Amino acid sequence: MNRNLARVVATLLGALAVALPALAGAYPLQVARNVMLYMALAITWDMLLRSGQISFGIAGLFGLGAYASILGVIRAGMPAWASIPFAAAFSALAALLIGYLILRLRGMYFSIVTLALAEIFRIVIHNLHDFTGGPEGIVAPQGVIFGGSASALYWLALGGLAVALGASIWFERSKFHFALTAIRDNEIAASTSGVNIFSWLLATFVITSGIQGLLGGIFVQSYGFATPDSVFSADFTLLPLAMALLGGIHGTVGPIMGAVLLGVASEWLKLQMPYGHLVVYGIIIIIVILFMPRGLYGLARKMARPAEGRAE
Amino acid sequence: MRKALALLAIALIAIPAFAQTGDTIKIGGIWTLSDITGKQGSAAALLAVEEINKSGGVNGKMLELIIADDEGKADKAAAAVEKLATVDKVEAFIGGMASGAEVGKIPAYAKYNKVVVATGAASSAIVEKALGPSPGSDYYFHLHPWDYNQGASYAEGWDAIQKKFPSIKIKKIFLAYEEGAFGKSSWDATKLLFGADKRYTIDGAPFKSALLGGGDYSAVLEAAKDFKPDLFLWAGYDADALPLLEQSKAIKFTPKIYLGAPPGWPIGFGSSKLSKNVMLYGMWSPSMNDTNPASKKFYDAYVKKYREEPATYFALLAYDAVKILADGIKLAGTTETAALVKALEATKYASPLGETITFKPSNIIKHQGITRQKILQWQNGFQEVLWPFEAATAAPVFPFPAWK
Amino acid sequence: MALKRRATILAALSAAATILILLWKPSVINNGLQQAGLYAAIAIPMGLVLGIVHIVNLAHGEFMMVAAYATYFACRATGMDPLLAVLPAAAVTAAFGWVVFQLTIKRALKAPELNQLILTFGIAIALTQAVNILFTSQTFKLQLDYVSASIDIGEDTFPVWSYVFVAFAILYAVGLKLFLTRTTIGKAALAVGQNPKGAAIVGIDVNRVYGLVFALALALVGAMGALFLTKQSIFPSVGSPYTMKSFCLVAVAGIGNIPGILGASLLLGISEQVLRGFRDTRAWADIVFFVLIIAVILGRSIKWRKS
Amino acid sequence: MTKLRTEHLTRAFLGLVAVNDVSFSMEEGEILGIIGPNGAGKTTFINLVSGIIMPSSGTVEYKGRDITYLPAHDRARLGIARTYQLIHPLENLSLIQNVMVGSIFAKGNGLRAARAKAEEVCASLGLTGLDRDTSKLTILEIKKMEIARALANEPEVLFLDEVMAGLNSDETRELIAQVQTIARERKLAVGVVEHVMGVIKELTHRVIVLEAGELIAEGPYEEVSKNPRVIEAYLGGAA
Repeated sequence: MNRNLARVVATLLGALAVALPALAGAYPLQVARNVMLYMALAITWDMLLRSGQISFGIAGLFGLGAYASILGVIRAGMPAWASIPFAAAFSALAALLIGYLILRLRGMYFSIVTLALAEIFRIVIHNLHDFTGGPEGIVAPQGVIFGGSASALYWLALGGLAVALGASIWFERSKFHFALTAIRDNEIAASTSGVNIFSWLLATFVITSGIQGLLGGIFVQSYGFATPDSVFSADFTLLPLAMALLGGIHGTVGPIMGAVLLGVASEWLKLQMPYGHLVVYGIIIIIVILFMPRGLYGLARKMARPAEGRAE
Repeated sequence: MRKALALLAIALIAIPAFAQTGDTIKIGGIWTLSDITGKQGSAAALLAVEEINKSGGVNGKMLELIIADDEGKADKAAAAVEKLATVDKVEAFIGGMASGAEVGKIPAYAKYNKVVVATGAASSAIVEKALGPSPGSDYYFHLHPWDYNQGASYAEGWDAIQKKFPSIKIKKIFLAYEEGAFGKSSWDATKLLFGADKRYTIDGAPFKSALLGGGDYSAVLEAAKDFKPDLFLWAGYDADALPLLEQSKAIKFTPKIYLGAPPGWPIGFGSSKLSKNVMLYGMWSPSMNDTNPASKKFYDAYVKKYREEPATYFALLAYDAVKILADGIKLAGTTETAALVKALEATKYASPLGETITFKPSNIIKHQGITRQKILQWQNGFQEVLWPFEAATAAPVFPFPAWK
Repeated sequence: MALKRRATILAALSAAATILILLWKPSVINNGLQQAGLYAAIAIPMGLVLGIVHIVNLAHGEFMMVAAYATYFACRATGMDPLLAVLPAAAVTAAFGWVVFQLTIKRALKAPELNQLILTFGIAIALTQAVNILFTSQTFKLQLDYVSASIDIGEDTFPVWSYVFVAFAILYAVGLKLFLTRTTIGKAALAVGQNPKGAAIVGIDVNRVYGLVFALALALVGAMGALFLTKQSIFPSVGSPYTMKSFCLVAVAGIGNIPGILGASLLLGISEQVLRGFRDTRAWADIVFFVLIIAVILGRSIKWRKS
Repeated sequence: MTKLRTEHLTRAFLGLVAVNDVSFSMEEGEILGIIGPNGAGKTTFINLVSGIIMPSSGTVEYKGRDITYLPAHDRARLGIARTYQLIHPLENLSLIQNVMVGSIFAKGNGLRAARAKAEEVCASLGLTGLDRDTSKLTILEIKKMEIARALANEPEVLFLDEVMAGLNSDETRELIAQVQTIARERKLAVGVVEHVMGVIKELTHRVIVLEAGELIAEGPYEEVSKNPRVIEAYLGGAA
């Protein structure tokens, strides 16, 4: 895919995203909101993956942000809109503290610990009934943000996506790209070239976790409630991961493509076969992984320049 | 990329963009279709639609039920409402089971302000709170009892049973509750309603349901055994039913009354030796076919059409939702919300669940349907209704037989 | 030297703790041991796959679920006891696993690790949902008298059936140890696990070994499916929590350390039961699992960094 | 001026002493050979001074400052750079991006300045086709790229760990000349580990000899190569 074509496609998609509320009905808008949420999560997960660190804790930081937002409104009387950046800050701060502990771990051990932390967050919120509402959950007394206006909620979701997208593109074009790729490729060479591995990982972890918290805040304010099972759902970890992989990892474009694929496939399948569509969903994941090991974007790039072998 | 765009295009084309206002009245039904309650609920609702259409429809129009899957998730549930409201242009909604999904629908329901006859969602802490008070939530007709309704009806039921059967005496109650939302709200309600004015001594302990990866009840059963309750009650899921009994037997825990309150029971529970005289909370059982003609009519029609038994009362609630809605539309002569709400407020529907459903205010909302659950007992492999007495199919067997 | 002393102190402390708990609430140890057996017996096959094939099999529990369903229907049709079905279940699941391996996993072995993870995630979804379509989300349970077996000691009654899981866990650990160190194919598997490239150079058919190890692991999972059915209800999503638990246990033990899984399971099984034994800590029993995982992994990483 | 000095530097791995009580120094503009039989501790020694591993005892001083326990990335910033015996290309970065890494992180340059610096360094080593993937490079180009990455740090001390290994004699000669020019022009103190004595002889001003982790001889190559202990060490190592 040459650069000009990519730019045209990106511009068209951007224009589509902005024009969608004017063009589409409430249902496509709602689906788009769901897809954009997962897309943003997939992008943030990929941002950390660019350093080689595989997080299984997306749902943990997402859920933490969700509860920070709704409890900020209920317990601290914050306005709903202000609770969303607060959620981002809260998850970022949590990531800063746990990052100090866990960012020296590598490989599967890092993954497992992030997974365990997500579970710990869920259990703590589950058990602090009086403050968090416990397992039954908690409802925002003022209801859904912006009075539930479909277009306002769409803009909010698009805003969340824009933050993730902006951060990801910034990562690709700044020192982050060099630092994270160097860490992923060879930590020793990176460190003797002056890369402070721990600091860059910490910065990346804090930024991506902050965005995940932000998205949690957006989610919770868009529906006006939180329960431990809904906001710490394993879906928020596994689906973004699957989307990023199916689309293609280590870049911004792949997760976008993967999220569109899985998000749209999931809704479309449901219309075709109300009972049993989830089987086909699983099979799609299997087939894409088997036949497009580098994801949709990897395949597209390979087709665009077949002469060159290994591109990245 | 090309592929993704193609998929997107197909998805957009596949959504018919035209409105259909002809000779049908469209109703949207939303359930979690991968769950037995949703699968059978949607099936029972289709049965009701078929029956109504066979007898001439509603005000000369046929009913059409359009079913959507909420996958048990709030965001998917919201999308389902939007799809039914804007693409299919349904005129009313039915359905619902899990509270966590139902609460995702409420903003969209409120936006369209069409009548909803809800068949599930018992959590007052989130669903009723999210609905909010009248008149904002007047479009919402909630058939299933709230968690506190259930607790109150059990307290009432046990008072009545003890009065009628003096040999049954309950002083101490132990509740084993699964640690999720369902169990926790049961525990709150039990403490509140049985613990009031110290008529009963209450204790309880949480356990992890087998549904969520638990399945070892030793700690909670030992706590229960030490407490020596007259009534042992567990609030969990069908997956917990037999393992709990087996593990109770293993530690020789033999309360006089052993009572379970899962939303459904495992297949073939009645044929297990351990099921003998276990009591349960519920709304319906096939044994009611003998005393209740509406129940028998529903049961026979359902089994004939689908060649399986309705496994839980959620099938009946969905069936009732369609019938109640159809009666309301008949009376109102329209699906316009204000008129339909008014018509539904006059509902007096003789349900196959063995009671007449009317809508009365509950703690927050204005239109609450059923408030009572039933107390039943497994006798000789069948669920017999013990209370309310007007629906009773058998007398209680007491005490719970000790293990041999 | 210091290490040895510390190990002795730790052993003494845990022995003392065990005796105290035994005196205070003997059932905690009894239940904890049996629970640990269940955890370990399910986790060991995952440890085998992770240690040698280097795949995190997210469909691990789902394979057990499939085995349990197959056993259930076989037992209901023939009236057979699921204990007799342990070996057939192992064989059938191994065959099923081998087919799944050849059709899918083998083709993804050269891809990055994450691909295999998501591939098995897709398999897990497909298996769960296929079973859901066939048999609905309702639960099935065999009712067997012997699962309520117990022993009376004085006033107390101790359930004992789940020691069958302990027996299987030990059997698995010892059997695998012998298999990997004493048999030709086992030694080859170990060599492949430690250095696939080197093994290929000396003429071992790496893909075949992977396929065999995967099938062996699934045989063990299949046997556990039959055993699991004796005690627990089954439903389509019954396996997934065990996938996560197994993954965590394998990580606590350390990749490639199969006997370590026994220790990790024991630690977690008993700590859970201890917390469940107190009224005030009951609700927090779940957290101990995850706190211990983090503590062990962090502790080990600090030790590594020091040495 | 002394750039780098170690005092009694020692590192043991589980009882095995890899580097034992080594004291040495490197002067500005000096090319120092570090030689010794296989397993003598040469690479461990470089790892210790570049901060990849920490010593068990002893000190490392850089321009008079104690850096014994300073992390590797901070040493890189101070001006210590190195290459590796086994090549360490950053595979997912292009040739020029590999070189830029040194400039960006060790010197804190912006991307544009780093690119300019990297181009300059690459030119001095005769590297072209700067936007190629590392998978498209020859061994010589990868070696040069790693030297360039180290030079982009703008170091004052540079260690080259068997940089000539795997090259043919023409390539070796070319690289020797380039290293000499670079060391002279940039006033570097260069530490060179090599097995080929011809390279050491031609390139270095002075050598230190390690055997079993100990420094056994020090001085100009001609002198040291006649030292009986050194000869014995090499013979013993060969036997």
